[in-house]
Amino acid sequence: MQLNIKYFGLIAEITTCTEETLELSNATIADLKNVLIGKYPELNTKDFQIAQNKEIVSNETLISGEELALLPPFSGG
Amino acid sequence: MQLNIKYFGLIAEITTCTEETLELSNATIADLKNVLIGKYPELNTKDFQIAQNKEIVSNETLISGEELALLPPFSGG
Amino acid sequence: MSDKKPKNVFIEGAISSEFIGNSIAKHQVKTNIGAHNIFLGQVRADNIEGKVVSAIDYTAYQDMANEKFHEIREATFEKFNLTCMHIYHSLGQIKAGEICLFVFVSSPRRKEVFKALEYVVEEIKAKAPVFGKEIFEDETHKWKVNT
Amino acid sequence: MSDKKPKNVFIEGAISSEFIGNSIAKHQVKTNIGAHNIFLGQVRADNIEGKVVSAIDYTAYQDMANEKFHEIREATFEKFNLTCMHIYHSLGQIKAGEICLFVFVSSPRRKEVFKALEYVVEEIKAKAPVFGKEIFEDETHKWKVNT
Repeated sequence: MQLNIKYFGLIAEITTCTEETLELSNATIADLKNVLIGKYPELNTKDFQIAQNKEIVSNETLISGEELALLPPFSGG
Repeated sequence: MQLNIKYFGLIAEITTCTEETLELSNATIADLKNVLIGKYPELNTKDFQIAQNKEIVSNETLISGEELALLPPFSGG
Repeated sequence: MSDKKPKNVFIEGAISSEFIGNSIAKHQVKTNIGAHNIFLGQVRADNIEGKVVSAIDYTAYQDMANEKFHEIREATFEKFNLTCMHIYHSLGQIKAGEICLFVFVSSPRRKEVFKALEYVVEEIKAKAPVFGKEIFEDETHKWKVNT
Repeated sequence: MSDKKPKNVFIEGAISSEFIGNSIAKHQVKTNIGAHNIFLGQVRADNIEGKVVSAIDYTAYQDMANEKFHEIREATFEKFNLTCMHIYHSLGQIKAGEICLFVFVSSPRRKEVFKALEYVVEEIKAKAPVFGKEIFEDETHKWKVNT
């Protein structure tokens, strides 16, 4: 399954892109994190949350293949 | 002693003036109230506070002869 | 940043949105401010026993009120970490929909402004000798009481 | 008076004092309003380890943020008796002293606006995926974290 992943703020600085696609099947959010930390080891030292379909999800959540995003700590306002 | 008394809002409607002078000696605020209610009986049915020198005072306070004011309930803002 | 002499808080007539906008603009040079909080009191066209309020006519015991506003300012600066504070109150006839009270507090941090603003507004309502006469469309009136 | 579709809360660049003044003016036809409460977030020239912040560059996950702003709006109208509510957030580079967040709530009664405004601002800080990059005078930067 092809995943579309968005990166923001500090996370986008580490990945050096704001969006990319990855191939991953029958995976959970935890699996995705492992793949991404493998690709971008610096992520391991950073705080971030993952949103799927614009909702924050936890490690156990199954990936449904729709919009995913890595979000560093919020600092609006 | 000559007292200078100011009236505001609803109270000034009852007294039909905004300021007047009264002669009263060795008196407390309670004495002043009695004199004023004698002069303007309708005051007896109304809520008001008295300020002396721009501070709210109670019935027992001795009148020092300076600025006195009858204040109906506040409704600023 | 508190000053020691009572200022005149009263403005003749309604407080305009331009006045409020200008007041906000003046704070942009104060780059230690992170949060502003503004309260505006607006005259309501209340329906009271079948009659609609068209305006409130404000009068005040101005000398005492300015002293009370000053005491409120001083107490607020004591209690909260504020950079600045402004209070303006209208006198005279203010139509329904117009603004009659403008309270503006600013601080480096947002937590302070929320607490400070509510404190100031409640103190004004309770302690400032200001009197509002609600004028109805038929030109009768009723003296307002704060609740 | 809540609407069902997410609006776009974002504005490119700083929020001007004229924009805020105009927004206030538009409410003068709503004569059931008695109290407005406005929160403004202003960029601080913080000194961080000897370097001074000259601007914050805001980016956001806009689609998610607009959904979150919408959810916050709906929840606020559920909890408090408000007549209306407006939220605007800046994107892009906002200089120290400029305004980057404008939250505006109005109600017949003052007690409601104080509680509602603080609720909305805290919810925005906690739930809106907006990211501020503090730019120093030497053009280095640091990612901001809300506290």
